[in-house]
Formats: sequence, structure tokens, C-alpha cells
Amino acid sequence: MLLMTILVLPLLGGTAVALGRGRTWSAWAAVASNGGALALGIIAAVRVLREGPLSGARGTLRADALSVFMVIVIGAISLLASWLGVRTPARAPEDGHRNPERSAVYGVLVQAFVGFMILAVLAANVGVLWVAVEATTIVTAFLVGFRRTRGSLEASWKYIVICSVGIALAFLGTVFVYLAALHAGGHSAHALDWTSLMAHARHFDPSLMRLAFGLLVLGYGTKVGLAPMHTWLPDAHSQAPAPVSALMSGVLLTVAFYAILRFKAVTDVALGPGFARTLLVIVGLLSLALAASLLIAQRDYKRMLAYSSIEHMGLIALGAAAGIRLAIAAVLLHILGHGLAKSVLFLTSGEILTAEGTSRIDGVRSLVARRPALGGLFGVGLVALLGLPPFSLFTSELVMVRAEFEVGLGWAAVLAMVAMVVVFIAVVGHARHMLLGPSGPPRPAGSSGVTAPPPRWVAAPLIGGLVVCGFIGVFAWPLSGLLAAAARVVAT
Amino acid sequence: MSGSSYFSVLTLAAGTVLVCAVAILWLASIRAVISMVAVQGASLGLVAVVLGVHLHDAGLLAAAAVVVVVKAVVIPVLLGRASGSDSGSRESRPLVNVPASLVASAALIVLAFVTGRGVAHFVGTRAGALVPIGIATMLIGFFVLVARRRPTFQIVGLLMVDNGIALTAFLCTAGFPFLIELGVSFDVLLGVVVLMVLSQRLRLEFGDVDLDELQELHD
Amino acid sequence: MTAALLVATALMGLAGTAAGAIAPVRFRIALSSALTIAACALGFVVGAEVLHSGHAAVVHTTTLMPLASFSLALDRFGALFVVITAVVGICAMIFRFGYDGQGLASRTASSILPLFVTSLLLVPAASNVTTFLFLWELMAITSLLLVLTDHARRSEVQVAGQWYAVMTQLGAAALILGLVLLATRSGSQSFAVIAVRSAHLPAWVRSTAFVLAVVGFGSKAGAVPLHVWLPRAHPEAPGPVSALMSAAMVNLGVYGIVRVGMGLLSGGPAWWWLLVMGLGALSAMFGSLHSATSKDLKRLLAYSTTDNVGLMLLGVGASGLFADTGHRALALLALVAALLHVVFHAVFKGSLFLSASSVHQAAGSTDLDQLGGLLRRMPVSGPIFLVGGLAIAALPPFCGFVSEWLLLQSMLHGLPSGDVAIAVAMPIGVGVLALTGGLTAFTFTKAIGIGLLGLPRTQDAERAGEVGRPMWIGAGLLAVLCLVFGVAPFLVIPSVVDAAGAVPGLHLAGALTRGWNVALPGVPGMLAPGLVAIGLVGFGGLVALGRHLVQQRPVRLTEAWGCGRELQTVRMEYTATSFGEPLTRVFEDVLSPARDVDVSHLAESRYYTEAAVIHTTIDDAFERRVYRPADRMLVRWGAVARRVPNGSVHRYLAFGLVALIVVLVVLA
Amino acid sequence: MSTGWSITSMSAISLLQVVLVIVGGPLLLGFMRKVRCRMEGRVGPPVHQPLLDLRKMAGRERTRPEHASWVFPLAPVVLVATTLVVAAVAPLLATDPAFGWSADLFAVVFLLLLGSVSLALGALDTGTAFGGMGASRAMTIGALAEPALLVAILALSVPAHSSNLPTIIIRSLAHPAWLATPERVLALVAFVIVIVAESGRLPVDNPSTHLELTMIHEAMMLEYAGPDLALVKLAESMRLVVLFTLLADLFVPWGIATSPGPWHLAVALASTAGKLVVLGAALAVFEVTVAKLRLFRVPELLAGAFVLATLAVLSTLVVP
Repeated sequence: MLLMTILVLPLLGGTAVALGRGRTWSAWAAVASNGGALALGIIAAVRVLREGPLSGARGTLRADALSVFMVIVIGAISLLASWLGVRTPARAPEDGHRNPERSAVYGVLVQAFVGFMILAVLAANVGVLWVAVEATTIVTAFLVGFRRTRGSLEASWKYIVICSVGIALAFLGTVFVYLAALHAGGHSAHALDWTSLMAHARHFDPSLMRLAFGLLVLGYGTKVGLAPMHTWLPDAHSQAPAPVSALMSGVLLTVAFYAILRFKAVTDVALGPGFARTLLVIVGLLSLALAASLLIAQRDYKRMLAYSSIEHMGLIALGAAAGIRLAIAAVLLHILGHGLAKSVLFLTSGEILTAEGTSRIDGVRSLVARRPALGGLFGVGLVALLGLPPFSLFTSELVMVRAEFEVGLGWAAVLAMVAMVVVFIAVVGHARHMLLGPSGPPRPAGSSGVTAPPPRWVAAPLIGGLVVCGFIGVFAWPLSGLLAAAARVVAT
Repeated sequence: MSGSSYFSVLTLAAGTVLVCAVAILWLASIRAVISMVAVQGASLGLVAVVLGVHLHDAGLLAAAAVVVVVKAVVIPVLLGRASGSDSGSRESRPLVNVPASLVASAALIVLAFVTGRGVAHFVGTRAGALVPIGIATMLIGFFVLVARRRPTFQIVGLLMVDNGIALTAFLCTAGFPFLIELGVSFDVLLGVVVLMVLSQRLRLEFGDVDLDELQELHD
Repeated sequence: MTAALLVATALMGLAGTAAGAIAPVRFRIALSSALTIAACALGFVVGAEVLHSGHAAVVHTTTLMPLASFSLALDRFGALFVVITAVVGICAMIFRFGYDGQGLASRTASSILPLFVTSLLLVPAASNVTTFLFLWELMAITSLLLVLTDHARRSEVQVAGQWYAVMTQLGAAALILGLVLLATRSGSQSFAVIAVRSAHLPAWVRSTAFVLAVVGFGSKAGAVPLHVWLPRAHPEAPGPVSALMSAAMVNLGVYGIVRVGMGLLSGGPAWWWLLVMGLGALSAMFGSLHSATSKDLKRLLAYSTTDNVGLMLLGVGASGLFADTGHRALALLALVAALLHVVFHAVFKGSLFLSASSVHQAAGSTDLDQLGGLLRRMPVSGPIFLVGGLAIAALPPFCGFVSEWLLLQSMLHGLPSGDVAIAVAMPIGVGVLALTGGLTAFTFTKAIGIGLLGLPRTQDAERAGEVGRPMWIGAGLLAVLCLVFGVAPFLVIPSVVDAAGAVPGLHLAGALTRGWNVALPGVPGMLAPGLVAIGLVGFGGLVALGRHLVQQRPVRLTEAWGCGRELQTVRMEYTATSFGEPLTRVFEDVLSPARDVDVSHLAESRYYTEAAVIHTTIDDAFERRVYRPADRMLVRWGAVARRVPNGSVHRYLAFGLVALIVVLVVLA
Repeated sequence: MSTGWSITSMSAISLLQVVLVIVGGPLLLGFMRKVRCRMEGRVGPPVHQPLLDLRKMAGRERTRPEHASWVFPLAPVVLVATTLVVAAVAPLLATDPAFGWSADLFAVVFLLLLGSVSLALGALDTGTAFGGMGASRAMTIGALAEPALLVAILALSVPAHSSNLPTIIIRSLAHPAWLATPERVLALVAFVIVIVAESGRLPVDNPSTHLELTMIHEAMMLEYAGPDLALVKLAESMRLVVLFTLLADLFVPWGIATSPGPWHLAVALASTAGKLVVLGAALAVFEVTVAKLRLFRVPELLAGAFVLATLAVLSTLVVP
């Protein structure tokens, strides 16, 4: 019941938006619904910790610690994103005035997006998981192309084509898993449930599982944004409206990674940890190297953020490769921290874009002096993103490195560290040009006259997000129990 | 029906899927390609029907129905309507020309059969022996995505990938539980619809485009 | 008791941060500074108590640091550094009451400064890997933000900030890898456990960890060749911050090397310590040379920080070497010398940086060629700088003299030990010490003579006046300490000996002080700084008296004679550049200065020059030879990488197809 | 090691040494000038001429450039004071002047350095070009001389296991063989070079030049007049005496009083005077025969000294 409610709430918000023809109150209703999802997620977490996994909708929904953790992540970030999204449709360049049905469409799509993500993490069945993830692709395709500019259309085309192919490969992988499950004597109806997969995984055919997991990593990896199928990511993230970028970068990627985590657990049981580890280390390092090299000469700050997402996904992949509980806990903490920081950054960059009228790095100068609020938020967000204390990414990265050393992946950790230093150098270089410098006259060219600082209700959630990110980086008690439990789900 | 005839029909249907794939690679005119897609969808449905009859699996028959409706009727019609406006538009100068594409497809088929053998052997059934055909179709579809410029062709390529995987799924596991099957087909449908809408918009925005004119976004 | 105080210190610092963030503008600086001073005072009490009693202050909690634990354990060795930081912090904060230049008054700065000080105070107390790295990085980021406070007005600040960020991150990466390697191999995060188990680790692990630690801490300490950020960042930081960085933060680099090398790893093979000594010697030479030839006051001070860090590392390296060859007493002696130099460096470099920024505020520049004649115009800050300069030049009766003497003694007495490594290392060490000593004397003769004496070279310098009371009090306290410690080193040496004694396996036969004097136990070697001071004052008084008696007529103020030159103008004065010129010529090969002469001719005939200007610029060899090429390589690589994703969806899909084929071929 | 020395005798010795240095300095200069003149075939002024000069200057008026600060008048005082402190505690005549135990070679070096720095500051305080020039050159030479000096000291201290002056002297009295050891010889040469450089004699600096552009030490005292000038000049000569005496006592310690009693002191006084005469004559002769080096050749000389000193240290380690 609880799970059902969690699942339905965002959709209710969506219907509210639809009914309200996208008027402001309906947008706020959507925000409230996401907030509710977050709250219920926390409640669910408490219950899971107390009485073990919940299930709902006659067994099609199932929530263990890992799922509820992901629900919390989704809830938190969708809250942020929809909050800032309240005024986004009006920001669409081609119609400055508020356009009711478009904002309605926008709101509905966003809520559907959130709903499908929640479905993905609550699904008891890998088939349903797949359907949900593919659905997110379709929903977001419109959102990416929402601004109807040439760039956004191009981006959404690439996005949907590449992701559909990737997801298709994931489907093939799922097929093979199913095949293996059937042969291991699973009952066809429930053979694809996580529980039964984990139960029978011991008897799965190794060679088939190897192929299947390879395809799954490749397929879901596409949505995660792992090399070599990451190519859609920078375009989509840079073209989508800020809240959508925030949602995609902050949660969508990690929801897809959630699938990989689950399947990794199955594979580990079937093949032992070695195989999945090798695969994840390869893609992880590949993504890291790629992100690092492409950040050096980056010229667009939204793409910069996108590539940093690729970098962090690479880190997460490495962490998952380590695979021990400590590592998984760190991975999850990193998922949350990165989600918060990255969504705040994307939302801020959206504000910057509307204020400055360009997303080029060399088009934005001395932001801290000219727009203290935006500049400050962007700067602090970058600090968080680069893994500096007190933000949680520091702790999670440190712990991941520890775990990698403990399972003998020290060499990978070293390579990752090198890549991270390169990323740091690159990002600091870009940030310096954007943020620092004298406050000249606000440039009339391009800047759409918005020199006023963002209203409080806009800044508040962003600051809140960063504060939370810092809080969980310092204080252990709110999360440690949940993290441990969630890690126990997928780590032996 | 008797085992042998069941198997020959199955083989025939599966073979048709692959042949359609190769044909699509060969053809240039969009209309012809769309009809090929329809045929492919139909024969995919046929595979499902045959398997369903053979295994007395109602769910599978239902799935077959869904497949036929979606892939042999709805999508081709939509495609036809979508590309109706730019009638007679052709893949005039593909990135990889036709002969090379055919050679490539041959190579891909060989690859599929080499790599699919393991799975086929694992499945064990006679239907399972046909799994490589599915993989081959998927690969060729992928190749179409890489090698063809027109938006419609990419949609078709995507469909082929899907069909190939669906074929594999039918042959390996006699499909998924019906609900999931439904969801999958629905997703495919939606995906195609979205793509078509997008291609419409592309045409509206900048007229008749080849996809590799879309290179505005890069670092 | 001490634990509670330690917590109180942290909380007080955080309160300062909060005050800086939310207090109304009128009280902001006062309130945050006051709270920070309180934090420092508490820190001082904790440190002093620990130093005195020897009981570590331990705080441990698992509610702080997710997936790890937060634990502090302040032993005597760490306590010394806490005390140093506290003293410098107090003075810097007093100074700050009067100093709000360089954007230090902003809300951001006044909320971050307390946090920076707090992290400085806590780092030496951290007792597990996560806690240490957390505080360490906190220190790094806060200091970075503080360096950047003046970014809006000076573009140099941005450059400095970038250099600092990159170098400190390089160091942090090395540090993380090294410490994590140690922690995982010895199966625990806690320093105490690591210290116990590290002995059984394979040699390569120990050595790797140590080298990584040296890199990490070296970059923070500003040891050559990782120093490049220091001469940029320290000058650009606002006065109190640069003082804190140079007098407190840099020490922690030395702290770390000792903590890891002697504490966690409890000593190692000779080559480790030869490496440290090598770095030290290099830093000392390089730093002193550059400070001798640079013409900007704060840049000069920054380079001299590198120089002094070099001396500290020399001492530490020598100590490790002695310990490795079994000369425990000598090892302790060398370590004490090094730590004593840490203490004294903190004192005089603090006063120098603070008074330098007083000069900055008074005369509007730190370029020596823009200053001059300030001693008369700044009757308090001037002498403060003078004292600091004499102290850093190791001249009696000021404190630098004592620590350098001890360093020399430890090396001298190490020599006969007959060990080859020592036999080679020590004379070089003494040579380096001597050369840097001479160069430092040169440098600060220049800094004082050009900056404070003679005629003012600009209008601003002409109009300069004494700065506000808090500023010269803050700087003055440290200057007074320079003299006090120089005359009565027995006030500090015992505590320093205790602190060094906390390092396992080092012990000294007998005390290092006898009455007012510094006396080496066992060997005839004594220094009577008090006596020297008395002698100087006494004889000086007699001489002055004599001069007065033989010639009662009042001193006549005249136009300077200058061998009959017409009139005394500023343009005839020696500049910092010209003062350093002979030395620049001597070390031309090392410094490779760039000289460009531009001559403007008279309009009538180009055979007559109207004016000729010569610019001599000396840039950092390591920056030129190592870092810039590396940067260029990186950029080139980035440009190459950019071309791969060209935006074509087909290419992207091709990546996918290839990947798929690979997966099929490999896994099926 | 205060064996049988009473406080009174020790302080008496210190006093004697101070007087010796104050009076002996000018006389030594006068003597050297005399020798030079004789060698150049001139009669030359009487040996005590420098003393007369000092008295004359003492009577003159003190002047001060109007923009100079209190550093200017203070500098000569400090300069003299440092030298006097050394003179008082260093074992010049006897191994145990008052506080002899505190006479450390390194300390002596740093004390003398303080003197040079203060003079340089005084020169810079005048703000004249020549002041700056002199200070710059003097400090450059000082900076380069210091390593050679300290390493040479190290070479002497190693065999004695101490850098405490009386200890070194007593121990080298106990081991006459040290006189001839290679490190001693090498260190000796280094010492001589450094002393020549430090005390501004030829070939490093020409004390009797009147051409400002070649001046080093002279350039720094151009603005001083009257008693101040007297003090600077006096200090110059005192430093020379102190350095010479130390040199002599370190390398040829015989004659220095190791036990109390006027007799011993008389001997010490005589021997010290003898040594000074010899050294002074030698330096004078040397000065007559060489020409002044170009400023930028001086570093080569000092680098040579540094190398010699280092060799000395290394040989101390291989020989025993």
C-alpha cells in the first residue's frame, strides 16, 4: 500500500498539473507531491529497517533497503527540480510569456518521468524494471527537445536513438538472464523477480550469464552514461531545460546504475565476483579517462557538468567493482551526494543561462562579483562536486578508494586518482574564468536584462540541497543504518 | 502440426525476418523499406504464432497478436504517413554504399552465427537453433543505424534491432510473461512515435535534413 | 578535561564561522575575530596542558564521518604545533581587528577565516586517516577561498588561486593514496594501530607510502619542486591569512612528514631521509636565492618561507638519518633543532608578514622600489619589521640565531659517527645552511634597507603613516617573542624537547638547557644567548656613552654628502633590483634572469638617448621548465580528444556497434 | 674547564683582550701601512698614525643626513659593540677569559655578521647611491664568504668534537700533530681568503682607494663624520685584529696562556703580538704584490675557498 502510494503520488501531481492547465498552483501541487514521495520514502526506509523488505501491488512492487534508498534520492532531487521547474516553461526562449498548455505538458511529463523512475526502483521484476527505464527514455525525449531549438531537437534525436538501442541491448541481456533462470528451474511467471533470481543464481549457466551481464552493462550503461555509449549525455544534458538536466544527471543515471547493481549481485552469485569486477573496472576507467580528456578543452559549462557526471559514474562503477559492503555503501552515499550537488549545479547553471544568455564558458565572466548569489552557488557546488570537504562526495570517494585498495584494485584507484586530478585541474581552470574577476558593467549583449538576483524561493532549495550534501558528509547517523542495510542487499 | 512442418515453417518465418533485414539494407526508396518493415513484423508475428501453437501457450499467442498489430500494421502505417509528405525521398547517398553494406551484413551474419552458437546450443530446442538469426537481424539493424542518413531509416534500423531481439526472445524463452511482452511492445511503439514526431519537427524546423547535418552539438 | 577543551576549541571556531556568516556588518569582524581568538586561546591551553602533562587529549565518535569514525588524539608532538598555531592565530586575529583590506571584511571571508584557523588547530590532533584527510582538505579549501578574497581587484589573485588549488590537490591525491595504502595494508584507520603494525609491512609498501606522504606534505610545506604555488599564493592572500599560511599552515607539512615517517612508520632506511634532506637542501638554496633577488616584499617573504622549510627538512632528514644509524640522542637533537626552527620561524615570519601588510596598507604597495623611508614614518611597525628581519637572518640576540646554531651543532656532532651517508650529507647540509644564512642576511638587509630606510620613492610612501593600534599590537607581540626567545630560549626548548621526545625511539641523555644557556648534553658545546645580549647592550651602551662624552655638540642635520653630488633625489637611490644585481650576476646560470633594456632616443638625433630603462625579471625555473610544459601537454591532449566526438550520431552509434561486437566476440 | 681560574683573573683577561684589540687594531693598520710604504720605497706615516687620526676625528662634529633615521647613528655603535663582545669572550690571549665557555665559533661568526649587517643598513639609510652600492657589494661578498667560513670552522671543529673555541685550542695544543694534518692546511687557506674578503683588504677591496666606483667598504662610511667615522674605522681595524688573532690561535695556538698568572699572560701577549706582526707583514706584502680583483671575480675566489673548506671537512672524515 505504502509503495503504491509512493508510486502514485507523483502521477497525482502530474494529473493536478494537467487539470490546472499548468497554472502556478498546479505546479506547486506537483512540487508538493514530490515532497510527499520523499517523505513517504523516508517512512518506508524506517519501516524497512525495522521490519524488513516491504512489498505491494500483489508482489509486483518490492522495496528493500536499496530500493527505498533510491526512492529517497529520487524524491529529494525531484523535489528540488520541480521546485525550480515551477517557472521553467516560461523560460523557454521562443515564448517569453507563460504558455499554459506547454507548461501543462511540461509538468505532466516531468511528473511521469519521476513516476517511472520510482517504478524502476520499486519493481520486483526485472522485466518491469526494463519497461520503466525505457519509458523514462521516451518521456524525457520530449523534455530534452522541449525548447524546440535546433540544438535541442538534435540532442533529443541522438538521445532517443542511442538510448533506445542501448536499452534494447539491455533487453537482450535480460532475455538471456531469463533463459538462464528458466533452465535453472525458475517458474516462468516469477523467474524474473529479484528474489528468485538471487535464489537460483547459483545454478545459472556461467557462459550465458557472462554474455548476459556484458550486454546488460553495455545496455544499462548507455543510460548510466558509461563509455562507450555515453555519447548522448553531453548533448542531452546541455540542451534540456535546467530542471530536466538536473533530474537526468542527478537521478536518471543512477537509477540505471541501480539496475546494474542488482544484476551485478546476481552475476556475482552465479560467477563469483571476478567477472563483474573486471567489466566494471574497464568501463569505469574508460569513462573516467574520457571525461577527464574532454573536460580539459571544454567550452560550455553545461557540457562541463555533463562530463563531470560521466566522471562520477565512472567512479561509482569503480566503487561497485570493488563490491564489498563498504564499497557499496560508499557508492550509494556517492549517488546521493552527486545527485544533490549535480542537480543544484544544473539548476544554478539554468539560472546563469537565463541571466547571461549564453552557456559558453568564455561568455560568462566574474560571476561572483556581478551576481554573488549565482556565482556563490555555482562555486560552492563545484567545490562539492570536486570532492572537497565538508561535502559528502569527499567521504564517499575516500571510502571507495579505501575499498578498492582492500580488494586489490589499488592500481585502478591510482589511475582514477590521476584522472580526478586532471578533472580538478580542468574544472578549476574553467571555474576561475567564469567566477572570478572584477565586476565590470553587466554586459548588455545577450544578457536578457535579468540582473536581479534570483528570488529567495528560488535560491532557498538550492542552498538547502548543498547544505544537505554537506550535512550528510559530516554526520553519519541519519544514513549509516540505511546505507549498511542497502549494501547488505547487493554485497555479499 | 507435425514436428518437421512446424520447424520448417518456423525456419521459414525466421528466415524471412533476416531476409527482410538484408533487403532493407539493399533498398533505397523509403516506401519499399516501409513495406519490408511490415513484412518483417508479420513474419515475426508468425514465428510467435507457430511457437505458441507448438507449445500450446495462450500468452504467447496473445503476444503474437500484439506483435502483429503493432509491428506489422500500426508502425508501418504511421511510418508511411509520416514519410508520406516527403514521398519518393530516397537514401540517395548512404554513408556506406549498398555493396559495401551487403558485404558488411554478410560479415555480421557470420559473426552472429559464430557467437550465437553457444546460446543456441544452450537452449537445446530446435527453435533455439535459430537464435543466431535473431542476433544477426539485430546486428544488421544496428548497422543500418550507423550507415543510413535519413531519419526514417534510423527509425527502421531501430525497429530491426527490436525485431531481432524479439525474435531471439521468442526462440530462446518463448517470449516473456504476457504483461511484460505487452509493456515492451508498447514501449517500442511509443519510441517509434516519438521518433516520428521528432523527425516531423526536424523537417518543420530545417526542411529536408540528413542526420549528419545535425552536428551542431559537440565539444 | 583536555578532551573537553579540544571539543570546545572546535565549537568556538565554528561559532566564529557562524558569527562571520550571520552577524550584522557592524559586529561581524569584531565578533568573528574575538571568537577565533577565543578558539586559539582554548587551543593554546589544550596544547600547553598536553605538552606539560604528556597525557593525550582523546576524542572519538562514530556519529561524525559516515562510513568511518572521527577521532582526535593530541599527543605532545601534535600539541607543539597546536600551540604554535594558536599563538600565531591570536596575533593574526588581533591584527585583523584593525585590518580589513584586500576584501577581508566580506561576509564570506569573515566566516571562512575562523574555519581555516579551526582546521589548522585540529589537524595535528587528528588520529585516524579519514579524520586527518578531512581536516587536511578542509584546511586546503578554506585557505584557497581566503587566498581568493581579493580576486575582484587583482588578476594575479586568480592566477595564484589556480596554482594553489592545483598544487594542493596534487598533494592531496598523493596523500590520500599513501595514507589509504598504509591503512588498508595494516588493516586499520587508526594512527595508533598503524604505528604498531606498520613494522611488519613489506618494504615497498612502507617506502611507497612514505614517498607519497613526502610528496603530499612537501607540496603543502612548499618544498622545491612542489613550491610553485607558494610565492604566488602567500603574497596575494590578505595579510593575516598570509601570516597564518606562512607561519602555521606550512609547519603542518613538516608535521606530516615527521608524523608519517617517524611516527606511523617509526623510521626507515637511510635513503628516505637522504631524500628529505635533499629536498630540504634544494628548497633552502632555491628559496633563499629567489628571495634574495625578488623585489616584492611579500614575494620575498614567501620565498624565504620555502627557504626556512628547507632548513626544517634538513633537520628532520638529519634526525631520521641519525635514528636509522642508531644515534638516538643525535636524532633527537636534530629533531629538536628542526622543531625549534619551526617555532621560531612561525614567530618571526608571522611578525614579518603582518608588518609587511601593515606597510602595504600604509604605503599602498609591497614593491620595494615603491617604498623607502618608512622607518621614520611608521615608528612602531618599522622596528617590528626590523626585528623580524634580524631574527630571520639568524642574527643575535634574536631567536633565529638559536635554532640555526642548534642545527649546525647537530650536524657537526653527527659527522664523526663514521657512517658514509652521514659523512657525505652533513658537510653539504652545513654548506647549505651557511649559504642560506648568508643569503638571508643579504635579503633582509635589502628588505629593510630599501624598504624602510633611505628616502621614500613614491608619493604614497612619502605620505605613509603608522597603522592602527590593533595591527601593530598583533605584529608587535610576535616581534617581542622574537627577542624574548632569542635572549631566553630556555623558555621554549624544554617543551620542544618533550614534543620531540613523543616521537618513538628518540631520547636525549640530559637536558638541553643549563640555566639561561643552551648546552649540548655530553659534549662541550654551549651557547649563552642571554650573555651575548647583555654583552651587546653593555658594550653598545659604553660605546654610545663614549661617543657622547667625546663630542657633546648636537648632531648636525645635513644634506647627504654623496661625494659632492649636487642634491639628493630619489632617482639616485639604490633600488631593490640594483641591490640584488651583483648576486643575480653571480648566480646567473641558476636564475637565468631576463633583462630587457629599452632606450628612448631624443627626437632630434638618435645618437643621444633621452631615457634608458632596464627591467630584470626572474621567473621560477621549475615553473618554466616543468609545470608550463606539462600544462601545454595537457592542453594539447585536450585539443586532440575534442575531435573524437564530432557530433555525428552515426559515429556515436558506430562506437556502440563496435562495443557490442566486442562484447559478443569476447563473451559469447 | 675553568681549572684554577679565578673570576677576577678571568675578567682581567677579558679586559686586557678588549684593550689589546682597541689599541692593537689601529697600530696593526699603521704597521701594515708602514710596511707597504717601505716596500714602495716611501717613508710613510708613523705606525701610530691611525690612533692620531681617530683622536682627530673624535673631535669633529657629528653630522647626519636629514632624512636618515635612527639606524644611521646606531649602526657604528652596534658594529663596535659586536666586535668588543667577541674580543671579550674569545680566547685571544688565554684559553679562559670570562665566559670563555660561551665562546662558540659559530656564535662568533654570527656576531660579526650582525656588525656587517648593521653597517650596511647604516649605509642604506643615507639613501645615497654610493651607500647602496657599498652595502650591496659588501653583503654579496659577505653572503658568499659565509659558507666557506662556516665549513672551514666545521673542519676545525670535527677533530675537536666541539665548536667551542677554548676547547678547540686546548685540544689542538694537546695534539701537536694536528698542525700538519691536511684538513688544517686546507682550512687555513680557506680562512685566510675569507678573512681577507671580510675585512675588505686587497685583492677583494682596496681600503686606501679614493675612486668611489671601486669602493666596497669605504663606500659605506662615506656619510659618516666625526666620532661616528672614528667608530667605523676603529671597528674595521678591531675586526682585523680579532680575526688575525683567532686565526693564529686556532692554527698555531702555542704561546696562548693556558693557566693563570701574569707570567703566562706576558708570554701570551708577546706571542700574540708576534703573530700579529707576522700576519700583518705578510698581508701587507701580499697587498703590495697583487692588484685588486674585478668585483665579479671575487665570487670565484670565495667559491674556491668553499671548495677547499669542504675538502678539509671530507679529509677529516677519511684521515682518522
